[in-house]
Amino acid sequence: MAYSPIVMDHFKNPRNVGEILDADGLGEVGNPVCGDMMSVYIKVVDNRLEDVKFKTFGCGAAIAVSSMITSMAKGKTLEEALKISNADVAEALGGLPPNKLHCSNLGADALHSAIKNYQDRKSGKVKPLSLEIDKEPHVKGTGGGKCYCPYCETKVDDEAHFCMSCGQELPHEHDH
Amino acid sequence: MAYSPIVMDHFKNPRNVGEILDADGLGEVGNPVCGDMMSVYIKVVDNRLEDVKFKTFGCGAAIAVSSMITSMAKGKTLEEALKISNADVAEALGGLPPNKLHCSNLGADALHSAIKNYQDRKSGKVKPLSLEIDKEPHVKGTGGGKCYCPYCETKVDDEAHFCMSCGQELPHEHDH
Amino acid sequence: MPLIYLDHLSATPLHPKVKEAMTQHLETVFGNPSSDNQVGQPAAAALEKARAQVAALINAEPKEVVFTSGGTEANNHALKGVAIGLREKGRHIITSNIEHKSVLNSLRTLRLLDYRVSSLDVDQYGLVDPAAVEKAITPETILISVMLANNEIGTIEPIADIAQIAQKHKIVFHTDAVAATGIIPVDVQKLGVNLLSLAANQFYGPAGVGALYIRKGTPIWPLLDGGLQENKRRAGSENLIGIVGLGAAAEAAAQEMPMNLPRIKALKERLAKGLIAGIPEIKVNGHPEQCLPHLFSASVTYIEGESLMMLLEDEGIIVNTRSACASGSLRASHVLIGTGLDHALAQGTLVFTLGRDTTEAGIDHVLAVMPGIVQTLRDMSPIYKKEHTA
Amino acid sequence: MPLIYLDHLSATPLHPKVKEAMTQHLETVFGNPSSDNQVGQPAAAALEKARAQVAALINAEPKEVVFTSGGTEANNHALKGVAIGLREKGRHIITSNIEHKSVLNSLRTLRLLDYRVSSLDVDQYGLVDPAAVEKAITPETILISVMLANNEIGTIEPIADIAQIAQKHKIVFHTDAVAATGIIPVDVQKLGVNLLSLAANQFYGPAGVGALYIRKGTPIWPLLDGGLQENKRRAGSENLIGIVGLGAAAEAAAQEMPMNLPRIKALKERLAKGLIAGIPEIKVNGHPEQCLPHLFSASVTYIEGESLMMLLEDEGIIVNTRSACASGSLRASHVLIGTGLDHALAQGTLVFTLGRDTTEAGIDHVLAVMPGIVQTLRDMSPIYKKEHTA
Ligand SMILES: Cc1ncc(COP(=O)(O)O)c(C=O)c1O
Ligand SMILES: Cc1ncc(COP(=O)(O)O)c(C=O)c1O
Ligand code: FES
Ligand code: FES
Repeated sequence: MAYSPIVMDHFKNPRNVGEILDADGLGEVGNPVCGDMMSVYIKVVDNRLEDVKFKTFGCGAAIAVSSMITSMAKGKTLEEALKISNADVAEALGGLPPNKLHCSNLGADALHSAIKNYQDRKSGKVKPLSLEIDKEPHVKGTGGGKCYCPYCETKVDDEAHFCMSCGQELPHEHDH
Repeated sequence: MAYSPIVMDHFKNPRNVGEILDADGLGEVGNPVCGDMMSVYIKVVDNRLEDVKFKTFGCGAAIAVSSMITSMAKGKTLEEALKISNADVAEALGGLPPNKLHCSNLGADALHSAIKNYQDRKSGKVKPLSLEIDKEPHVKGTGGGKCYCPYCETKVDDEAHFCMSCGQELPHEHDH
Repeated sequence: MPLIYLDHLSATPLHPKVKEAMTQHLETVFGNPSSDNQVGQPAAAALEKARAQVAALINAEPKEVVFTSGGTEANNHALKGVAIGLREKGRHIITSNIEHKSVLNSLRTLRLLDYRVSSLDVDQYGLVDPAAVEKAITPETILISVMLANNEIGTIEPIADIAQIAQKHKIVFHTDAVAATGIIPVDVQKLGVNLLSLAANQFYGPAGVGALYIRKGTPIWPLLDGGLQENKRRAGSENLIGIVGLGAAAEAAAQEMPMNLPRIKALKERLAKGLIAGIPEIKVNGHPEQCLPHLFSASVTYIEGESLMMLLEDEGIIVNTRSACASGSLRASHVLIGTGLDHALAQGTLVFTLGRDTTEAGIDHVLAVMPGIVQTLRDMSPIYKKEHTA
Repeated sequence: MPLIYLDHLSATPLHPKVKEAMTQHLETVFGNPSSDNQVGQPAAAALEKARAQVAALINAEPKEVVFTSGGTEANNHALKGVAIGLREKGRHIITSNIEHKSVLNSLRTLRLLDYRVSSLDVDQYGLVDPAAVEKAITPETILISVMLANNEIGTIEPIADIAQIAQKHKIVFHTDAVAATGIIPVDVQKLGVNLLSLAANQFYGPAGVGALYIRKGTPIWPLLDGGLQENKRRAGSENLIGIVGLGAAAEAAAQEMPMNLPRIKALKERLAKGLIAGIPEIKVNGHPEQCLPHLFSASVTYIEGESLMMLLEDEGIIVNTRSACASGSLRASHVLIGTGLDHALAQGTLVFTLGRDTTEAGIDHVLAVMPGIVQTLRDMSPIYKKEHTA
């Protein structure tokens, strides 16, 4: 397995699995690239993440990322938590295989989305204390009308299944 | 080696190598396909081939064919000798590899050409007792304007290097 | 605990006879089969022996067997070779939606070169409808390619019927039999195909070695241009060590099939029944009867396949998943989507492929541990919760 | 009498280290490198080790090495891959008249697909003129392919010069280095090429295994379409046993080259001098200095090569001939004709390729017996007579 020992540990013994029924915020993101989903529940006390829990439908990396980011976020202030980046999570996990880096997006996006959901509730934008979803569709931006390799930004062939310039596989119906 | 033991024997110990300086007939053929040549000298007494000798520039099969056909022809009447076919020679040699069958053409053609040369000299068509060459160009007939596989006669591609129908390699600039 | 290896689709261990043949060849022969001398002779003999062994497995003439660097090359050769060979006749090709990537991506390249492709839908079991094939034929059609058995769901296609239609319309017909050859009886005469691809690593031979059956008279251009090897149909110095392995594997497969087939089929039934009984809400993929006897594919709802596969590996069980997450390309399997699965369900798909070394004890271990693992993952899944609270 | 094997061009015996690596791999590893589990892991490790070994031999990045089924596939891939990749940019390709058939016939196929090819003449030594290459460039030119060393006459082409021209005009440059790699130092950085083909069986590795060096950023389409192997550049299950052999051969070649090169070169000199002294009227082919150190090609007037080769074999000496009679296609060598030989002279061409097991005693045996054999055949030849009576 190309996963680091830290990833394997968090995958096999995931921390903070579950839901918080009376959560203050819920973030839920789905990754249309591979059909995975993550829900993050937060309990906020004094602007601090008192509790963080997750449920994840996804690969080993996605589960490890969920476990790691919830562990990292717990106890932090909202501002600190919002600063946790994808790269931080990947680094804390001892690295992720290149084709799994997008799974760390999933984690940070869900956490940030949960915090935003909490803030929106507080400001009255959405109903508080409901488990209604504040879903943020998680779609990679398109190249803007043309057909570009998302890795090296070379213009690519309409029918290309890899970028002839950097050799990277072009995900799905790549953007054009 | 794909050659039969008889071929190997005639190749390594060729019979009737040499020239007949006062030959009654000389046949000389060249195979434009692979740039080989064979000369057959005959001495005729009472309509019979009293002596037959050859010189050959060619592959092992060509040398074995020369040795075999001169051995077969020696002592035969001209009519009998003219009946010796390529297939007879190949058979007497215990078979030839498929891509060497054309070498047996070389042998029969040279012998028949020598006999014809003798007959032409007798009939005064060419000067007798000269070693001047009665060369018969040995060129395979063309398909007649179109592009055909010479093996199975399927119409073939202009640029084809093999026949797509029977899988045979098309010799040289094949005929079209 | 010995490994319980249930991923014979990805790789098979070499058959002892294959190992022996390859090792011996490697130790003793090095010549070039094209060299007409005492060094080339044993090489040429080994090459022709292997060709006869492969021909015997599929009931072909040895001359009709062309060695390739595997199933992918065989498929590329069949499709691109016929496309170029018949480019003057027409530029339309018919295939199905659930072919292997080596077929689909070859066709993608041909599209770039101005060929047109009709790709047929399959039913929920992955079956191609012969009538649909006939309907798709145009005067421009030069080639039909439909696989013999699908490598993800195991469905066996009605190849003989489709071949008959192709024959009627005088269209070249190719079948990708990589997943089937060496596992079930494959007879090119009964199938009536012009071209058939096979690969050694599906039946205990080495990877990266295969063959393309080319029926005499089939108009096909080489894929690898160059020298005169393989009766001028496939250039390049032969991978003789691998080819010797393919030959030995073909012979062993033919010999052992009557013995292996019923045993493996029974083990698969045991696995299927046990999993269906032990795990609620799983969907079996592929055709219930017209299916490879060693392959069982099922989609486990609410969870993702890679994590399931990894937890099974922790129990010493090696299986395959068709989850997008595990695919390298992060795309959902076109085969599963083709049979109508949605993306979430496709994500939870495992493929078990049994082999000659699979035991009842191994299957029972899977049945013992898998339900628990599934439950652990489901308890972690946001969709599981949602479905069950909704 | 032990065989005196002087046909290392057709096949090399496996290096003991190659044998060892392959046998061990064959005994122990069977996984699929793409499988992300404990069975696939050793396979993936073996694959990447071999990639690093090959990269080291030619001074490339491992990521730039793509394994193929030999030199033929590497050449086909380079030419057809760039042709398809850049088809929108242009359809003109430049090459030389003395390339290997795998290059020339690939280009023949591309002609069928509406590409245009300029094939450059060579001089009497087989050298391509870089200035002629530059002159042949048009705005439509997408690819230049000139071999590093010719496999029939040994001439080493001015690749670095041609690569510079290609670079200047922003044209992709490919070199077929099959005959050179593993024999002489080959450095893709110094050469400045985008693509380079090599094959294991030229340097004591297995036949049917090779690699294509693809410089990062080179626009090239796959030849074998399908799965995601080889960083998506070459689909198909890897011939791992063969690849392990290629890797071991690359490492051994790099290690032993400093030792082997001067020794073999000296033996070749001995052979060349001896034959020139012992046989009147023979013509040495190829460039007198810019030549492969292990290859000696000479045309013996008045006789044909296959018969000469066979009589040498009778003396335990294995050589190669470029005679049309022995070629399988019965065509004269395009390389020899390309350097200006007439058909009769081409017919008498022998190619000696020496190897790491070649000894002085072996060479001396050739020198002892060959003049007599030549005389026997000349005495049988109608042209010999004619020239000498005329
Ligand atoms: C110069 C050259 N290119 C290409 C090839 C083809 O290599 P392979 O036989 O490994 O396909 C050869 C083979 O001898 C060669 O000498
Ligand atoms: C149905 C099918 N076709 C083609 C292939 C490709 O074969 P290979 O990996 O030998 O190139 C596979 C490989 O699994 C397959 O299952
Ligand atoms: S969740 Fe799909 S790859 Fe990680
Ligand atoms: S003489 Fe040329 S092949 Fe026999």
